[in-house]
Amino acid sequence: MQLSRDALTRAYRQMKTIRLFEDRLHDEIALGEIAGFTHLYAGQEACAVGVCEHLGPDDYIISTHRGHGHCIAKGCDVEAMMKEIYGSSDGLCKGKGGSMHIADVGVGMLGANGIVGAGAPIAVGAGITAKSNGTVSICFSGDGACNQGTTFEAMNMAVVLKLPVIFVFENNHYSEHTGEAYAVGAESMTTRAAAFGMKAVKANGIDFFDVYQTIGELIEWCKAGNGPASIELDCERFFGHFEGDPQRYRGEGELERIRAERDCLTTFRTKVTEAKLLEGADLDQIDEEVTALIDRAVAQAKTAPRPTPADVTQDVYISY
Amino acid sequence: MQLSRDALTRAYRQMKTIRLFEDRLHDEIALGEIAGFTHLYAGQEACAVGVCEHLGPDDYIISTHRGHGHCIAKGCDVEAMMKEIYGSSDGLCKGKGGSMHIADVGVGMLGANGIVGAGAPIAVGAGITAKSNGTVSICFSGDGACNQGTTFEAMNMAVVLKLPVIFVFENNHYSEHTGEAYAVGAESMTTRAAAFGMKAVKANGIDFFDVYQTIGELIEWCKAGNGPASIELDCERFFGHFEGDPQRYRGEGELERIRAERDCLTTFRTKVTEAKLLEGADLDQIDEEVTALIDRAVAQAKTAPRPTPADVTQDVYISY
Amino acid sequence: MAVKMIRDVIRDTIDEEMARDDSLIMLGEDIVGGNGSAGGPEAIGGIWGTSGGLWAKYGGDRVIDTPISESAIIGAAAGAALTGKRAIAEIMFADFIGVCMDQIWNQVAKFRYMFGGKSRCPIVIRMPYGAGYNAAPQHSQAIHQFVTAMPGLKVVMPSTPADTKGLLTQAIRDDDPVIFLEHKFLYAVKGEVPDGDYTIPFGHARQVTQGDDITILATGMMVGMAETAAKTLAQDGVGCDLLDLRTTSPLDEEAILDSVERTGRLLIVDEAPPRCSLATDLSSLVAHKAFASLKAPIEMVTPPHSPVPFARELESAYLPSPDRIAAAAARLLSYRRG
Amino acid sequence: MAVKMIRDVIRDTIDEEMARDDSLIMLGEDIVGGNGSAGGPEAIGGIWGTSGGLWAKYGGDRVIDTPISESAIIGAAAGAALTGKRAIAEIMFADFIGVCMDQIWNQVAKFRYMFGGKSRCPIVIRMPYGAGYNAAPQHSQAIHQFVTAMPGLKVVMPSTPADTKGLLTQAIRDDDPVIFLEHKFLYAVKGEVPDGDYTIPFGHARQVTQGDDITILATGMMVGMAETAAKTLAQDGVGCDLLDLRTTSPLDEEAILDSVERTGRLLIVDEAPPRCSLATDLSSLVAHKAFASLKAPIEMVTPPHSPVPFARELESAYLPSPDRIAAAAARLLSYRRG
Ligand SMILES: Cc1ncc(C[n+]2csc(CCOP(=O)(O)OP(=O)(O)O)c2C)c(N)n1
Ligand SMILES: Cc1ncc(C[n+]2csc(CCOP(=O)(O)OP(=O)(O)O)c2C)c(N)n1
Ligand SMILES: [Mg+2]
Ligand SMILES: [Mg+2]
Repeated sequence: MQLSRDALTRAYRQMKTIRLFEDRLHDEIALGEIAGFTHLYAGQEACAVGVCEHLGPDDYIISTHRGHGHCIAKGCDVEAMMKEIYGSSDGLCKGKGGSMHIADVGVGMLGANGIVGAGAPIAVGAGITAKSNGTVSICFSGDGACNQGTTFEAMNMAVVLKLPVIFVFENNHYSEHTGEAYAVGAESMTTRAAAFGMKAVKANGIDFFDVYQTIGELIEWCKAGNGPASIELDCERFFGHFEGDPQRYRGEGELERIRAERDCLTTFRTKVTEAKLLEGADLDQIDEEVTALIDRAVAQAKTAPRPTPADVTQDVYISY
Repeated sequence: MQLSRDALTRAYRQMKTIRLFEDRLHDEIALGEIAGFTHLYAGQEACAVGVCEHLGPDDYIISTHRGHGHCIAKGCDVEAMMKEIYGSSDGLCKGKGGSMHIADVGVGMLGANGIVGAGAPIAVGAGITAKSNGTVSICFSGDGACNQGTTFEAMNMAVVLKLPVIFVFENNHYSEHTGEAYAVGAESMTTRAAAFGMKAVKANGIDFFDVYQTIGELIEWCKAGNGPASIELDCERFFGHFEGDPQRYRGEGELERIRAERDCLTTFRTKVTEAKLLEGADLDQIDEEVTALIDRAVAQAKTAPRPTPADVTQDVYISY
Repeated sequence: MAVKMIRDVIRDTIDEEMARDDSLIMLGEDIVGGNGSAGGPEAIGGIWGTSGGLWAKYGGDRVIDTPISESAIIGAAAGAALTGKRAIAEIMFADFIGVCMDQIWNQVAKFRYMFGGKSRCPIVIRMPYGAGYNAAPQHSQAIHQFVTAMPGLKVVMPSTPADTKGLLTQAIRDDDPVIFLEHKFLYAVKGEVPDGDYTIPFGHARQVTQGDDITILATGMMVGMAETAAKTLAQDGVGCDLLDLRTTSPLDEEAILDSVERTGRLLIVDEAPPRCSLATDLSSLVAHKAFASLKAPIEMVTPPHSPVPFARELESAYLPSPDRIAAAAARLLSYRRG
Repeated sequence: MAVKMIRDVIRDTIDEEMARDDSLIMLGEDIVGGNGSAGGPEAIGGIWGTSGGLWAKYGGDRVIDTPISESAIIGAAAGAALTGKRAIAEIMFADFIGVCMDQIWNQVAKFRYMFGGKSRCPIVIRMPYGAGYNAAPQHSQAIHQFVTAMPGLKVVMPSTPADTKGLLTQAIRDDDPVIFLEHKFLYAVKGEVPDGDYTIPFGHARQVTQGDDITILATGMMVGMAETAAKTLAQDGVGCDLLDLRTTSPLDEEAILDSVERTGRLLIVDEAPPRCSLATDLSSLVAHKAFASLKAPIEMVTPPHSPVPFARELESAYLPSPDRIAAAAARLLSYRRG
């Protein structure tokens, strides 16, 4: 798949937006500005964007506790997201959900989710709708979540019902402090997924192009009525599990190494400039624009209206 | 593994006890004598007995809603079981549990279980104890139960913790009214179990000798510290899912055919008499003894003491 | 008006709503039956007979048999409902809520709230519940106490064929998630059912008997028991104001408080064990909001704090009964402030 | 007496009991941490820091890190406990009960009953719960209403370091299954802890403040809030009889009834939403058994019927507070029968 200049620019902008969103949150959280548990996505941008660049508003995704990247990639409003994380009543979820529950059903983003493995069954349901619409349902999941009973059930159910659901396992090698090598008893989550009776492949989650290409083929295959598929993306998370994690489970020099050698943004920049698809200056320009966007989002979030006690009991029901 | 005359006699007696226990229950239920839901094991005897003939009281098994066969094979008292099914206060569980909850922890039988898939996690726990004792933990399960999230989680956990747990999937081709071909999306439950990272084999569940031999090897392998294993036993259930099931999902002549061609008791009798390991008369003698045992059990169960209202609140806690 | 059994009312109501609304789907174990078997799919309609013939009529894309995977059933219904369908999920026994509670409690019930009011999840989770069949501890439970406690869910407990039609139609058309609790022992109960389109709004109790001496509150199978007790009491000249709550969430507080203000005496009948139950919920409502009207302690007839036992004698001793209800009423009437 | 934080009391108590009893094992996610990582296992002791160092001391056969599989965690603990071990299972957040409720409710809680009294399952399920961290709807819930409703379980909710030691020791040595609810916001609370062997029997409330005007009942984080309110009220000459229930199952009915018989006024503070809750449970107990002593309607301070919201302002409006407790007390005191 040859990508147009526009498509490349857009992909880079999306990845960069995620990166700066997360980097900035990291700083703001350190200042004590933000309440609750926040799990940052920095490092895994090529996964979210590589997948979502194929999707339209009628395709569905469901996300995890580490959801900011998926939200941005699927088209959630960045300012409204930032406001949500700051708990403003102008936030995407009116300050009710916060980082772990950002959602925008209107753009096909069915929610970050605080319960590990809970997204998979819901993605199967979106797959029922997708099947009737000719669209696709994507379940973002982790190397830890792939061991949860709900994920397994969902995989089997999607196979039985032949639904266009793709299980995207972002293997960042850790579930909290525990290594994937310990928690996944199988040879790999991919061989295990394959044995459920679905097409199961791996791709390099550091390389936008590999993700984009591989998932593109899977989406076509699923839309053609072949049932579900799974893809394991080898990737890295740059921050701790949540903000505040001392990351003692990392090997010596591991963080420095992955930041130096396994950064999907650097990889992308090198590839597109070496192949002369985009100029460094184009990318620098995007960097600046994104920086401004994030600055604006944070500034707005900090002064955005706060919810009031009366809001607590709103939106529990549509009618009661 | 060459079996002694005694061992063969014992195996046959166990299988026959299960068969007549179930046949008799079938008749008694039709008379309206027995309350609740009862799931009969007739047809699958070679599975329970082929496995349990390897086990001692310190090995553990856990069972399913279709538990009578496993209970008898593991050494639960047949009369106390019958009393339990009749709801007597002299029953194995004092009339509190009934058919779906017969247990005798004292003989290593951790219970029939009304929740499909619930046994697997518990078997993992018994596997922790078994590992520290040099014994083994067996999880009896069905072709329907193998799709439940809890079963999958338990398989992965047993692999991760390298526990001596054997998942025995009795594939009688139906979960209630639904065919295994529909509900198991994978090529087979065995290839799927193998992909979890355990030794996974199949055996002929109609043939006591094949079950006995194959599971014997697995038990040794597990006790040697190689982690868990799984075995799929191809077998048949002779009655409906529960008593009262019209079995409209069966193919034409299916029931007649399996009863004629795939009866594990007939198979056993033919094999041992043809190989001159036992005489037909020996087996007839056992048949008579078992018939008498079951007659006695039913007669006793019908006149056994009944629980009283005060019993309702007993045994909720050890102390409260 | 046709006379029908509750199980048939359920089937027919789903049938009518499926015909009316193409976006309505239904999922569950064996709700078709026979899939993947030699006999072939045949719409036996589940072990309760509440969906017979629907697969033949609406096809396998709308009437969907699933593997034994309750979390995936609820999740699939929820995901479909979030994305534009309406969905009915059948959980064969309410007792199986234990394997899918997260999907009900943390997902379905909370979507709209977590998402700031920007989603709808019109799903009906049908759950056959209750004792009476000697089905033992894991297949006999009442679970309304759990779901009533969960903000974001509506909880329906019909007790008659007519109410089943009106409330199930309402539930299917409702835009919020609804837990629809069908008492297994009532499936074969027959009664008149209004023809045509018939809905009953949630939060409106049904007045079963009228009287000024005692208020009795009940749901599901307990309503019939209370009615029997009320008849006995009527023979002794005691007038019972018996309310069938119909829905426990929302709750018809007004009807309850009005009645207690009139009678001054409250008796609650509940099929769940006593702790943190609907019985305690109703009791506390009245102890808070109608305290001044109360002439006697609030009485509750419930099972003891124990699992549901198997044996016939045990199960009947466990359950409330008309006799126990009448005895509690007598205690209430004879109470004199010390 | 040492002064310790609750999180350290928990770690130390487990440590002492592990040293004392070889059959005691512990399972959970990241209770060791670092397994399968480049850094290697390191006994970071879970994200709450309640098991630091235990793996190094007792080894991987007794301190067991698991995959993210809560049903398998509870089941594994239960199966080990049924077969001769004692087991502590840690569920990282109580909110995850949704994915393992069957193992708790239909298995662990019912074994002994279903098996006719012939089994024991000495398991402690530790569940950090509660709001206060702005952790949003799925990581902030109180769940004691669910487990208190389940026959076969004991439910413990300590509120001080000393009680944590006494009750956790008791829980680990208890032969019945125990749900041990640790309020996340209290982990860093410091206080004196008795040295040596120290157990507190279940079913005995702690008298926090004494008074004759109002009875206040509370558990967990609510105790501190109620204590603050009681102090304010004391300044106005109002004497509060504040009871920390410590265990909700078994319940110290006697202490509650004695107190209400003395004060005639009951205020219940609960962190769970109001429906079918512990608050309603306690209210109904009193409305039934101490009715004649009541001088005023029973008051409850609870969150509203809604999920726990994320934003700081919303979460604090959601939760009970000393001010709301004091205001409810004032209502109670000013009540005059109409
Ligand atoms: C049911 C459940 N169990 C445990 C947790 C706590 N938890 C949150 S994230 C996480 C690790 C998830 O690992 P993975 O799926 O690899 O995702 P990653 O954090 O690497 O993105 C855990 C254990 C949870 N939120 N839900
Ligand atoms: C969690 C749960 N879901 C559904 C059921 C209802 N149910 C009981 S047995 C059964 C079929 C089980 O099939 P299988 O595992 O093949 O065992 P078999 O009946 O063939 O012995 C079902 C669906 C249940 N008891 N528990
Ligand atoms: Mg991970
Ligand atoms: Mg089967």
